[in-house]
Amino acid sequence: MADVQTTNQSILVVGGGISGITAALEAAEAGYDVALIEKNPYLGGRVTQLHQYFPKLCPPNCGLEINFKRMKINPRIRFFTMAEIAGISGQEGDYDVTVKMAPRYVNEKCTCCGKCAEACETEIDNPFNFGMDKIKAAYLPQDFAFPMRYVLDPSIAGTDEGKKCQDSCDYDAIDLDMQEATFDLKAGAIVWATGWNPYDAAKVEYYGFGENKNVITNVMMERMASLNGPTEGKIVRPSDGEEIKDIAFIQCAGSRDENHLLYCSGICCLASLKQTRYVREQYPDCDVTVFFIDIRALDRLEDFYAMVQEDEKVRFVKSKIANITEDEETGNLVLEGENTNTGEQIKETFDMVVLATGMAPNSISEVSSPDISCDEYGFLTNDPDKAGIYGAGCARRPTDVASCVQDATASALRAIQSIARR
Amino acid sequence: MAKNGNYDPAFAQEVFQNVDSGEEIKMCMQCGICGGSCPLRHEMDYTPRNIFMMIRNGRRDAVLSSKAITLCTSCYSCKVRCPRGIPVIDVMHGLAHYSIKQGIIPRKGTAAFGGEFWDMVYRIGRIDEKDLSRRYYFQDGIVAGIQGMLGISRMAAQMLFHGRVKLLPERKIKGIKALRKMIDKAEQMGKGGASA
Amino acid sequence: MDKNIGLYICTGCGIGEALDIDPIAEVASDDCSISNCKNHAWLCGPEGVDLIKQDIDGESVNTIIIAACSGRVNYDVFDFGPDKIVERVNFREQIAWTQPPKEEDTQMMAEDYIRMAGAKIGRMELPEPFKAEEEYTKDILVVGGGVAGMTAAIETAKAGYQAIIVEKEDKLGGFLGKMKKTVTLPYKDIYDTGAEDMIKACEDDPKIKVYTSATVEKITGAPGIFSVDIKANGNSATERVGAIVQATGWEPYDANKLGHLGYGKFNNVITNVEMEEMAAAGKITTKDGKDAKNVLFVQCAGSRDADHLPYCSSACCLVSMKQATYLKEQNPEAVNYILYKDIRTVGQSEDFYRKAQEDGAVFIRGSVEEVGEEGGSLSVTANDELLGEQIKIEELDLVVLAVGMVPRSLPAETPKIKAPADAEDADEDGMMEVQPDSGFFATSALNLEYRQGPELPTLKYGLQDSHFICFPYETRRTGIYAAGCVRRPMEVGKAKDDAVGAAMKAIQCVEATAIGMAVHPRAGDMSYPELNMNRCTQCKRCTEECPFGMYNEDEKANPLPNPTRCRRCGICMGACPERIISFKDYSVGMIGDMLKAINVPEEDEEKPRVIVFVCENDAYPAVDMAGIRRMSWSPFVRFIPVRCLGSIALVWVADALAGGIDGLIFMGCRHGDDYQCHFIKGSELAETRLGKVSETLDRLALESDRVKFVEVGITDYDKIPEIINGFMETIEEVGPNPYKGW
Amino acid sequence: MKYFLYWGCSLEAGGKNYLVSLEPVCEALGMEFEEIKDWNCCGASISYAGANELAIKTLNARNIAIAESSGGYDIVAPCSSCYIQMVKASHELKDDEKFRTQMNEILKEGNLSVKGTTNVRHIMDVLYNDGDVDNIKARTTKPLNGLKVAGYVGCQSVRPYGEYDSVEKPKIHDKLLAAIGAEPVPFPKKMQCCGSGIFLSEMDKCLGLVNEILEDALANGAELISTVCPMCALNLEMFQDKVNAKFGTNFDVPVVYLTQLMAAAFGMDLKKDAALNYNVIPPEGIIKAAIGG
Repeated sequence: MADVQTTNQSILVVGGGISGITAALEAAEAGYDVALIEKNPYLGGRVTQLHQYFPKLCPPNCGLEINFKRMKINPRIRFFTMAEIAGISGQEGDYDVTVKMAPRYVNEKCTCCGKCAEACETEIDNPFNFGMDKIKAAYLPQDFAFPMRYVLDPSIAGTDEGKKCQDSCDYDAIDLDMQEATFDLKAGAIVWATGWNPYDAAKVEYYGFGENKNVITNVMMERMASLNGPTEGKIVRPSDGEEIKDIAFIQCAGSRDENHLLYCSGICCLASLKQTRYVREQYPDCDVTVFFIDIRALDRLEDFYAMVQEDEKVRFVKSKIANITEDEETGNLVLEGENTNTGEQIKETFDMVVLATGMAPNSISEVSSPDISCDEYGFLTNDPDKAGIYGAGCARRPTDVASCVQDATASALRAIQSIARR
Repeated sequence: MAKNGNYDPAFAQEVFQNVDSGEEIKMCMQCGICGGSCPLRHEMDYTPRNIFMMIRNGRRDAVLSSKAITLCTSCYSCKVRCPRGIPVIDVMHGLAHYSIKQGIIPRKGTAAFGGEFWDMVYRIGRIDEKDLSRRYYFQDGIVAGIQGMLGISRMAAQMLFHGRVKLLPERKIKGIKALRKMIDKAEQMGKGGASA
Repeated sequence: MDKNIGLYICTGCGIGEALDIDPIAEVASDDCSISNCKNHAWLCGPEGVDLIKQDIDGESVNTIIIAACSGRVNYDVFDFGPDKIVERVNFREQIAWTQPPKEEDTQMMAEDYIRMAGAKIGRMELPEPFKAEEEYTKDILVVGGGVAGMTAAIETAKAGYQAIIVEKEDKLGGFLGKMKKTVTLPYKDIYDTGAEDMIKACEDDPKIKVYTSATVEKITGAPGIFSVDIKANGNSATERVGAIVQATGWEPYDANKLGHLGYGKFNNVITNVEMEEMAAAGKITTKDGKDAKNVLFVQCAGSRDADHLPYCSSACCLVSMKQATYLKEQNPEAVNYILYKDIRTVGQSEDFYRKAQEDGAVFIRGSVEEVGEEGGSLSVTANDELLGEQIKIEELDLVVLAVGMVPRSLPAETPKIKAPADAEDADEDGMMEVQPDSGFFATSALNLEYRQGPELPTLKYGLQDSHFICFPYETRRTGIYAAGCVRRPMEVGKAKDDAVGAAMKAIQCVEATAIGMAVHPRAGDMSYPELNMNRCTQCKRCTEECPFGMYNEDEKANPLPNPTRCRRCGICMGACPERIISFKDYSVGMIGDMLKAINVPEEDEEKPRVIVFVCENDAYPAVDMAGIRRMSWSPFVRFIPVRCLGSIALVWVADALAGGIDGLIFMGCRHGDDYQCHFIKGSELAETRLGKVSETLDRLALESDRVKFVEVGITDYDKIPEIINGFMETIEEVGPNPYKGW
Repeated sequence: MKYFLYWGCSLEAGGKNYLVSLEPVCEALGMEFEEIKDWNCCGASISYAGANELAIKTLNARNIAIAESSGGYDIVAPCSSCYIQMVKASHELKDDEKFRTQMNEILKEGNLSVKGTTNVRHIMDVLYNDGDVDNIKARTTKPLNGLKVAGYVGCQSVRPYGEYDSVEKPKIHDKLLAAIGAEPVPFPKKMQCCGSGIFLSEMDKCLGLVNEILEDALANGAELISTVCPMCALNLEMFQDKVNAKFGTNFDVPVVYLTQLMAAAFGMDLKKDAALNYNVIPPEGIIKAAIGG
């Protein structure tokens, strides 16, 4: 990576999700040099795993395609995938950053022809689909992957399988000796857009995620509904691949909860409302029940809520479900709780349950800098007294795509100001 | 006291001040997970959530005479799951204690049994199981007592037979006097309200 | 420029197995007189690229056709600098991976694509960036001096740019200035508004010029060269700015419409805004001066209500909790009731909900049935959802209506304009209501001298929000960005962040404009539309159909282009019946020549030909994806990517059919309410225009089935084969184009 | 290792077989017990009828204070009810200074004081973490060869603090059973309350709970039920005939203490050490069969 030319006039963006991409582009299109660091083998982050955005029910790749096009024609942006920040020193206007790059075992010569995947026999859990299906150990991370380049799973790097892949490649794009590499960058300002992780649903033990086969999370639902997901877009029960007749969504599965995430994850209500559309589109006769504490559809998103309420097949019940038990034979799920509107006990059976799990900020604890400050939840606070490193998007607060893009656009200007101050 | 249907903060204040853990109910956001977790929920006239709601509303009679508050088996499911960290069980116990103190006594049985239990603790510092059950069953006099005892006679006999009844009566602990002084002090320092 | 063309064919990734290269080279030289044709088994590899570089250096090749993989791949490898024309022919995804190898039809397809590329290159010129006569300015105008406006100005200045604020009040600050405290991140408590500091920052900063008691009288020009007439305290001033941030904010929903909640009927029923002002002034009292002790807040007063504001005003939950805190501070004995539908404290603001609960606020889920007055105090009868009963709250000193936010852009009543002759919804005076998405709808704030109206087009509810989730700042007037509550209701903290983003976009626009570069979504494009005016017939199509109001009009209805407003979509090019609008690298003639270049077999060969115009933003990637997935379809189609379906000139359809092409498919973005077209109206316009085509077709005794419009989203790649093959069946049925071989 | 054993009132009577069996077992695992001098009742979960929170916590603070002043070893409570009462108090003494001060003011009445440094632990915690599974395996000379056991956890042994095991899906009881060669059966209702302290006074309602628990255990193939609390053991064992009468069932399933099974598996005397003769529903036959004679 000797060819990385960065100066203290450059802006470093950490995280190549929708927020990071936006911050990088907005700054670059205003004439600034930007280096973008992403830990996945592709850019796009979480939104690439979504089937559709609310409220327009449009595909995230549509906007990403434009952004990638902007990136392709913009010489001011350099980006690095499978890369993470190893260390930051210096201060506003003059940061020295060490970047750690994990081996991809595939170099820039890859033409994306797919021969290696054909040759490879080893299969691994598909991380892109949350392990709901298998994928070859030599793989293209996802259909719209940018950059369009294959990856070899480390597990086969040193093996004959790896060798087989290497031999299958006509363009010597596979380099099994690739090692973790580090290189240094300079930057005048840093935008921290490392995004979020789905809260671990297994921690909400009384819902039995991981044990009850037909209990899935909202992010898994996104993959299931996607054409390039584990089920080619068909929403079916994981236990037996059966179609669904009666599905429940459980809101605040781990959010607004002192035992889990104290804060409200902001997006789960709309995400579930959106997913009721996925279900109803595929199953005109399927009954849908949404168990909630408060439905939080801000501003115009209220229209979407109102639209879903029109659907007589969708029922809203104010209740935090207390317990899920699985029927051994059928794999059906019995939900128990209290209907707080009627005070009646709930004991209902569903064939599938979606847990609306929340957003946990991607921790930045491994990297320390006096210019980074977080709240007790791990979100960056953008302390005005600590200029130079700016949180953007879900690294700052759990929120939806539009707000992330707004925030990221703002962070680009804050970064530019840091440089202007010098 | 509130007319039915009308909101009156007075009772909530009374609860905050006199009921153990009473002030904790402020945090309730009415999600209902407590009610859904309770093993005896089907036997309750009101779920804990509902009780908290009624306290806010000011329904003193309904709350203090609700059987729900004395049906708590102390399983702690509600407490571990409450997303607002409310010690629901402690509130329910506090309410039961308060209601008994006020002479309302929603559930005679538990009140009597618990009363006997506590009296014995206060008297000797420990519990004598056989004596406790005898006193419990005889609180309403001989006849009811014999009927009650007969109800568990087979069990009692079996336990006796299998050596699981302590034959010697439990003696006072040595420090019983000091213990009582401490308890009296605690009673007067802690919540729970004065007897009506 | 003198083009020295080189054609480079990659035979890797299965292309070599699928095609015979030599005949292709012949086609290139015979039909396109491209003599310099080389191929390589691995063109994107070091050797392959060298091969091209050598020609560039040695043979001074400056126009490069690369027949290899899709242009979406290896874009960087084949970048030879701005002074070279590079055309990518997609042999891999569109042929090698989707057509049977070594078949005549497959070969013909490849040869056609080379012919088309040859034709295209012939008409392509290197764009020369637009330069306005006047000098560009990079100053930023901010309309509105509330929290969003002040933030936009301060942040603009911090980045080193001049900002000019125009505020209609005599003092900066807006609603922030009227507040006692705010609740915002970290939401643990209520905080000082900081309004005074912001006002001072604006007034003291030499990079910020402030006009108070001022309005914008008129804005002429375009990004980089706007001229703004300002009337301030009766005096007039003119400023030149490069871009504009509109932060004209909100006003509270008119509580007089909330009679059913007792407003206007009882003195002590007040709005949250009145409450805020009272608190800021010092003491919270009843109208007759008695300290308030029992207060009930009615949430969603007018919001989330089909009869009033259907949307949620976002901030009211927090505001009421904040005001409940005021009351508790004033009197610890105070009792706050909060009557709500849903408590909407998203993100970390849930912390403040907990604080309000700790402070003892009584939250009641339900809705007001009646507000009354008894013995000098108020009472509220409500339906308590959770108790499942009608309840009553008495002895209330104040009832506070948490009224929502209405964007200042929403006109009191829908304005009317003269209806065109053919309009159905015209009233008796020939007037019709203006649609919200028109520039004539919004309340006066900018007074733009634009052919398409003086204001930013709004969305539903008069909100000047963006329609796009991924591009929330995309307005339909280049260089003008809305910020804060005029965009959508939001709390103070969000409004600040929003304003910073808007300032970023404004700065970006002036920088791009200064170098003649397009802004989003074709950021970086240096081309711009040029008009051959002497053939203009003043038909007004371009001036009416440009989604971005790029054209003004003189009194003779001649279009007056303002290139720095242009987004380079080419919709005007598609609109112009006289074909007088073209870009250096994209023109009616260019595509026309590509169509003519296609070799159309005789009828008896039974090899129909179908053109597929694909939107390069969504449909083209979808086709690529189908290729990567190795799907396959009829070998008789030829894809032509276009900037936007809206740029398709109907003459292409005529040309194609006249040339014996059997049918055409238009693949464009979804339109309607949730349109995805990045140029707003492009695909919709295309479909309307096609409607007109079919009439002409009928007249030519050609079946209108020969032309088909389909909406294709980027993830609809699985549908590509069925769309194409389905259409081929239709063509089968209607039979070959009778004009073949004429 | 040395501990205070707070066996509480029940283990001297209804829970006798618990006390008898746990002593040799723990001794075998190298534990040494001392009694808390002149200990008093913990108040159980029912005292609220007569006393307020503070008074009940005082009972436990006193025991903790005595333990603290006479060695300060961890206090082990075999009875879940005693455990929860004490651990609640000890938590507050540790974490809540205001409470500690208040409590010391109360304890002063009996010339006692407390720092809140002493740990209160449940017997399962001690067996698993200090007794150590490998050690237990090693001690197991007569494994319960696949005896199907339902490991009943109940409530107060882990809830609400879950200090040593999950409050929703506890595993330790099963692990201990597995360590001595038994086969723990799946037992979804292992956490359902047995009725605890209000059993006698609300018997009619609580019988339903016991019925569900027994039903679940047997449905999953359990041959006997293992418990770690005298109250649970009592309610599950002694009222089966009442359950049968009420629900027309015919339960007759032995309910033993985990420590009784351990004693048996350690090859100890089934009467003297495992105290099987104390059980009303005889488990001896089944256990003998399992350990082979």
